[in-house]
Amino acid sequence: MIVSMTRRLLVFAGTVLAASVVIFGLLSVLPGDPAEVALGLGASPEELAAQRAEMGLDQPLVAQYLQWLGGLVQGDFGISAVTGTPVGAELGTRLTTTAVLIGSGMAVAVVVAVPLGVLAATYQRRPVGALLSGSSQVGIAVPNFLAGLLLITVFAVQLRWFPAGGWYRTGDGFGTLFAHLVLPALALGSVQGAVLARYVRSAVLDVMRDDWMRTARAKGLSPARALLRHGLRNAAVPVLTVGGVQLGVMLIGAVVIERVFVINGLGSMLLERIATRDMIAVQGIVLVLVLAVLLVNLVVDLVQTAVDPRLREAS
Amino acid sequence: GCAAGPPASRSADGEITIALGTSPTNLDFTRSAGVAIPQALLYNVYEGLVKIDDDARVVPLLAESWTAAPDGLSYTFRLREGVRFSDGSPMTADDVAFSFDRLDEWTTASARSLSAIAGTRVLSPREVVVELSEPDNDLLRNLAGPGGAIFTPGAVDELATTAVGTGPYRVEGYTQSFEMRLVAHDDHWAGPPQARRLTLSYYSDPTAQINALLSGSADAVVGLTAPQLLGQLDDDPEFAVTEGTTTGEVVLAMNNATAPFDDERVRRAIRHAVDDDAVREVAADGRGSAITSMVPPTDPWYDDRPDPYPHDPERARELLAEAGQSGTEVGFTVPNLPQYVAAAQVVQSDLTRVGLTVDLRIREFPAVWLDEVFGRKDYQLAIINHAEPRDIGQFSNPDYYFGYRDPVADDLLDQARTGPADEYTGRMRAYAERISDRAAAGFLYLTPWLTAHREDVTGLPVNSTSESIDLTRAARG
Amino acid sequence: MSAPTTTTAIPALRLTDLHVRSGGRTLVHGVDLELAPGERLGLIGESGSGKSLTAYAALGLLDESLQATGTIALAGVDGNLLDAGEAALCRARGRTASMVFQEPMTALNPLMRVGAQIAEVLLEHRTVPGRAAAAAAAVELLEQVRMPDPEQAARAYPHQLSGGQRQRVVLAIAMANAPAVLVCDEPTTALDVTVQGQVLELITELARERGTALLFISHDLAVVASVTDRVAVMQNGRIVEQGPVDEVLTAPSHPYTRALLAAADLSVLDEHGRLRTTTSAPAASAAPLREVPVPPAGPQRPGGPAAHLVLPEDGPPPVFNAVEGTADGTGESTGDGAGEGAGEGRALIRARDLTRTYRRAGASVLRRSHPVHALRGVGFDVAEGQALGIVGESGSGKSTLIRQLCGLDRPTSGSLQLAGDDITDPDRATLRRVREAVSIVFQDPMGSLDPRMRVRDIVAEPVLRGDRAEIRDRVARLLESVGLDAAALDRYPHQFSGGQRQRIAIARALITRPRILVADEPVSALDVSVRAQVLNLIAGLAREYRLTVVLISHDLAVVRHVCDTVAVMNQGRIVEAGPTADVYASPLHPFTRRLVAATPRLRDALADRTKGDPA
Amino acid sequence: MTGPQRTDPPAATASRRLNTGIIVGGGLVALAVLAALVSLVWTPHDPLPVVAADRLLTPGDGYLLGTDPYGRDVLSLLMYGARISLLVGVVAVAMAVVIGVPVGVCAGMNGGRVDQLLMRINDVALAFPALLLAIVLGAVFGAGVGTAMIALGIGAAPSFARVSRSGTLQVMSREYVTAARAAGRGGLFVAVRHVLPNISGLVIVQSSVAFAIAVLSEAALSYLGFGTTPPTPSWGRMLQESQSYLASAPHLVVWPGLAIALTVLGLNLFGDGLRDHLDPRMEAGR
Ligand SMILES: Nc1ncnc2c1ncn2[C@@H]1O[C@H](COP(=O)(O)OP(=O)(O)OP(=O)(O)O)[C@@H](O)[C@H]1O
Ligand SMILES: Nc1ncnc2c1ncn2[C@@H]1O[C@H](COP(=O)(O)OP(=O)(O)OP(=O)(O)O)[C@@H](O)[C@H]1O
Ligand SMILES: [Mg+2]
Ligand SMILES: [Mg+2]
Repeated sequence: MIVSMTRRLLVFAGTVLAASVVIFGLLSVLPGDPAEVALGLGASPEELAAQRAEMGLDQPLVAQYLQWLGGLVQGDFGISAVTGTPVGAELGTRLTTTAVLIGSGMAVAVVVAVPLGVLAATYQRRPVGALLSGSSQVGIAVPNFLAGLLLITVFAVQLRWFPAGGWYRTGDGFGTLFAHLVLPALALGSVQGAVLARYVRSAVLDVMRDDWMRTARAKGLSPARALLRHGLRNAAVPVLTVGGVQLGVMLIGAVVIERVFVINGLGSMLLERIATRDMIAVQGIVLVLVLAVLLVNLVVDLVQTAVDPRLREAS
Repeated sequence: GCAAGPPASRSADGEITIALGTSPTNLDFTRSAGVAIPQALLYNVYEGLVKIDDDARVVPLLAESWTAAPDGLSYTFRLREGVRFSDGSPMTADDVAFSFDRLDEWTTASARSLSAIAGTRVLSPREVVVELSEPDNDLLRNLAGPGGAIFTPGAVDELATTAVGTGPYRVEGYTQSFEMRLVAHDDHWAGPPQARRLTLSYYSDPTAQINALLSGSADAVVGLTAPQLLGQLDDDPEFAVTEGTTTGEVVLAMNNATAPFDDERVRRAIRHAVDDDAVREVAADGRGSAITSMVPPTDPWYDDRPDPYPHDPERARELLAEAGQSGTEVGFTVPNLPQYVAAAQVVQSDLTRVGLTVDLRIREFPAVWLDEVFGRKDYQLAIINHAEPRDIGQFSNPDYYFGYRDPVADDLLDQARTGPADEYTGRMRAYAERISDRAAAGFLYLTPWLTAHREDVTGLPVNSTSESIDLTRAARG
Repeated sequence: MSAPTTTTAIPALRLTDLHVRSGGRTLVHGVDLELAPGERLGLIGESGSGKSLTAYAALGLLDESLQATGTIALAGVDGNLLDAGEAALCRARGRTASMVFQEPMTALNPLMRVGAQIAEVLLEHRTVPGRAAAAAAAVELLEQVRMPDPEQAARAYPHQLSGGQRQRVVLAIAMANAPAVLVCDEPTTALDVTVQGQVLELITELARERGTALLFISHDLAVVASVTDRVAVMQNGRIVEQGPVDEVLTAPSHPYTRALLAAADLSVLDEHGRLRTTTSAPAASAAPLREVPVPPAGPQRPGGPAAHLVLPEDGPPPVFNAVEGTADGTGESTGDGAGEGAGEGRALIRARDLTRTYRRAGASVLRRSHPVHALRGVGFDVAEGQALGIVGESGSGKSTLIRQLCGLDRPTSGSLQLAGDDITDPDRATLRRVREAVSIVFQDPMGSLDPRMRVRDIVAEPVLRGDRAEIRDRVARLLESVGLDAAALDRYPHQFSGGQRQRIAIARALITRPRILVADEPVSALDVSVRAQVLNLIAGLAREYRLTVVLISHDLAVVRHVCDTVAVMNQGRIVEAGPTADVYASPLHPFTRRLVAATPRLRDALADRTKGDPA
Repeated sequence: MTGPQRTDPPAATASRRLNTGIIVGGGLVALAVLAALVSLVWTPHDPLPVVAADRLLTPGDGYLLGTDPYGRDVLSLLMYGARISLLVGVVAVAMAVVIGVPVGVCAGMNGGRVDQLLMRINDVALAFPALLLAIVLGAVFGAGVGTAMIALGIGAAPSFARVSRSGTLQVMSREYVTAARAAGRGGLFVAVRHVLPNISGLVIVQSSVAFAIAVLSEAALSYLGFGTTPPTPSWGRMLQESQSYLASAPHLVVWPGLAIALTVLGLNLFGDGLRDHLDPRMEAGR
């Protein structure tokens, strides 16, 4: 068990390292000169050269990478050339925002997906089932930013129940956070929920066809009880995998949703910093996003192992 | 909108939340470019000796009065009494001298507009002399810009995160691309401002700005770039909309230094080909105003002649044929902001009609567009809003991306700047006319300054005449 | 249709005029069955005849898409079961009537400890006072199904148990509440013979102890004969015959039963020395069953029978079936009878001290893998033209050995010669020769044919080069000789029955005119009725093409029909080998003895019955 | 399983009754494809030139679906836009298939170290979601349809590698592969004749999913400014351009929104239908 954990963590570290090389390599060929952006229009060549040196842009790429990596290991994401502030600190606050958004989005998704999927599977052959799977199909087909715009139009602009965007300020109460969270979480979560519902449905259908479900029925469990006591836990194993992937998708969906709802999370930070060619920051953000995806997968892996004794044994 | 009852403002009493567009990268306009920093901080937090009022006149601010030497080589300013920085320290002539002497540490363009300043001399705590290396008729206006802001020596080390000025507000907190919180500076020389607190909320998207207003998250939207959004406020008595002028000329820049735009006939053809009114109709929803040169109507040397190059596709085709450029392909480098993309599509459509092939190149703004067009001057056609006041002189800047070479014009400008003050306006007008006549660029329209606010908000600037968004008189109730 | 025998007033289970329909199709046509308390009824019939549907209907477990009509009366449930509500059914299932399914590997929830799964059925019906009592009862039940170390087993997850152990758990669940009726749907087909014997014994014992009526489904007549008192025969959704076991299985009155009986018996040959099949049987009518001492139908070992050897308790393992001299690779001894007798009597395959050890794949540097010894020092010969059978339990290394013979895998140590070539570590040329010389037929006729290829391409696949027209001819001729007409050429595998698919696979194996035909369980996935046809075909072709045959099976009767020599494998070793008849008649190794004893034989089962002492 | 020899025609698998998902989904997709094809030769109006006088006309008025803020015919733009939106899907899926499937098949067939190595690389690639890749690549190489297609293609490739690997593993465990190898057939033959045909169903289903994701991603990218660039119309860009008219001219949002939703719906229905159609268990259940 411990050996397998170590093994997994080593593989994880290797993957992260490889990803960091890819990220650095990709972003160091970005066109646009961060020195120029920092200095604005009409800076002289000498000023630019000095600025580049100050930003460490005149060093060879490998040296720049190693320097960056060295900093990362100590939790130092570098200092932004554009804003002049440490990237790490801002990444932290932005990540918190995005995490809250995604967390609540995922909660919405699960709340939507599990009942929808399970009911669609149990009533598979009846009109209700078709209606439920149909509605999840429609949910998937709507681009999430459009869903966001529509939610804003109805619930913020017309009904004025919730703010049209923005985020709470530190010190504001939970109520403010909640008010700002409802619409984006709905926009993010309902679309993902529809996607997830399909997988829940097919996992439940698969499970319902398994032999041991028949055994459970033969014991005298009603279909609903059999599903509840035996089916769902088994269906959760494949759904978890998909859920992990979905969480990764959501991370990117959050970029869009943050733009729609003007939330200053990691996604809007990414777009801002790309626009200003704040390389160090962009590297940091992309790394954090990729790391989050990998981490989610790792956690899903571990949870699955915990749920499924066969996997526990194999490791 | 058919709103369900009047929107409740989410701001507390005595507070105003203002929705703005792009957010500042930090608080330091001495080292970081971008219009957003001075828009927020100038006049509101930092003050200079003079400022430009809503009618585009230069009026006293920290200076009570001033005199210019007859040779135009020095100005003596008498400072206002009882001025304090927001950190409590008093503002004296030493601070003025300190600030102007520090200009060569700036990396942004505003300092260059004050390059005529040769030195300062402190006569008394309330009197300071500014000496020039050559006469400059633009000095006072330029002093009203960011370059003229007065700093205290005690607070220039961390300009990116702290802003200590003499203005009616001080910065309480700033979260990039989210909001800037300004609170009243109670020691302000003119007494505390009417609004206790201003929150500047930043929205990258105009739709979000208007939605914030409509849903009560903001009390005003200032500097809206998407006029089509205002339609939904029209019949709502809760909101008011004002349209003012700006100093932002939307310019169709042609690279005069390279083919085919080194040929004046081609440039003239372009000006005939493009229907400026259609561009304004589409890009600004018909708002803003027509211009024929890079001068807004608020400037004294406004070129009020009829357009020397009216919309005339036939003539354009002839000119192109003359120049042997019918059917040429031209690259059109456009910033990726909605208003430019909209305008560019109209321009492209017009140019296609006269037989040119236009390759639209949408580039990220600011980073990539600035690098390509401003930095490397690697472009043929480009479009951008020249927002800075009185910036027509850039046509004579040899390093500027226009690539325009015209010794006659250069002379005119030089004489206007350094010549007698009373001939300044006339000479500038001649300069502006020449630039337009030679078709150094296309001048599409003057950006409108659009403000939408809740009915109870007053004191917002109607026009954009300076680099600041002057919120010093904003009030609610 | 014989009338159901009425034993007592209230039957434990009674099906009257049961119809099961799927859409427009009727799958079960008016089945009448009655099961008295404590009675044991067998239900036999070929695959797809509706046995399982009938059983499921009895417990109200039919798929939602199926409609059942008729009357089902279950002791303890009021009225017709088919009209009863779900709640009533739930109360009955697992308490009044329970069921054991075919697949022990998948019948248990993989995420739940088996103890909890047993306890659940007790708690569900509130037959124990509480959780602790249920847990204790579960352990007790495990003990009753003779699970070794029941305490420990209760805490195990299903995947930690063997197939036989899992089936015991399923049985424990079924018997937990001492139901009045137990339905077993082919409960042992997935198990090894030796384990099958134990499980069958357990089922009968438990049923007898608790007075449970048993509905036992199987396609294995011998099993049914040993377990049940009465038997019903199903064909195409109808019960065609039912009655006491000894009557139905000794003097069947319905032609279908006769045919089934004839095809199932691999110890009876017709006048041509061939196994009887469902089609040839009716002609043979109700010929009295008598055991003819059958000479193996396949090729005989040239040069006399092999010595009957057994693995000594200690000391080096002997070379089994030793043959002198080696047949060379260049010999023209294959096909066409050209080199008649050239290499006969000499060893075509020579294996010495073969071992194969698997290390689990995917292991990394950090994880030590514990090796699996699939082969442990195997030495034997196969003479040219001989037919050697290999029998053994699942996991004994049979398939592993075959993979070495076909050049699909390499031994960890030892030597293996094929037609004089050393193929322990073959080079390309040798490998090609091996592949031309050896052909293989697999167990699952569906899985061994690519569903996306036409028969013509499947059969021609092993031909690496040659003239197209000539290959086409060869394919057509070969199909004919395996009993398929030319129309089959352009069809896809799913359009054939299992037996026909196996014929296609055999045709593919013979297209390269190999010297050795290796068959890995060629009939174990087939229905009784077609099993005989395929075995006849293999035996006939082996003669016709002078093939050397290596045949793997877990079924002794199958090996006996085709092979003159048999080798018995256990845990990676050959433990005994010799002439087939000798090994069966007088097994020397304890494992062989157990194997032979556990193999159910219809004749013996019936004989036991008449002695009034069911197995 | 066993029964009398069936006499179905050779194409029996394909001619098994198509389910509603395939028919409705296929119909919706076909509609989009048809619109794109027709736009090659005919559109009601020229979709590109700006006609300032005809701005923002409501549906009717000589323009069936109205005009956009540039005075262009919305119907013509939708038809033209179908081309781009579908092209993005086709190219992205084609790229993903061309990259992903060989990797997956190679890993699945070789196993061992090759498998380990390829799958580790795949894990790294999988950590870069397609949209993130599109944004970053858009920044690096300039935003536009080309970049978006490539990024979405690369982004989708790892999932194809996964799917085809697991399909390949399944095929490789079948005895017909062992038979082919025992008959001396090489890896390439097995890959081409056995593995590819047998995983094609999986790949097609995955393709329809990836296609739908690509259409949605194109819209999202256009919204963020990393998608199709003007003047080329695409549904995503139409949506993006019209979002500030949501209040004043809602029809501008409705049409492209519907076009995207229906096409994606069609693709998903089609994919699900196909999955059910190819799933042998569904056959048994019917
Ligand atoms: N859910 C179902 N829907 C439609 N047809 C079914 C269903 N279940 C079984 N059948 C069909 O009903 C017939 C009888 O099936 P059943 O499972 O009872 O056969 P069986 O006698 O048990 O065969 P085997 O020995 O292979 O288990 C078969 O033709 C089968 O294809
Ligand atoms: N690729 C492999 N990796 C690891 N272990 C293996 C592998 N193949 C077979 N084994 C193990 O080797 C042993 C012998 O397997 P083999 O398949 O030869 O048995 P068998 O006698 O053919 O069984 P069956 O009758 O079930 O087919 C088993 O314990 C099996 O688990
Ligand atoms: Mg059955
Ligand atoms: Mg085997």
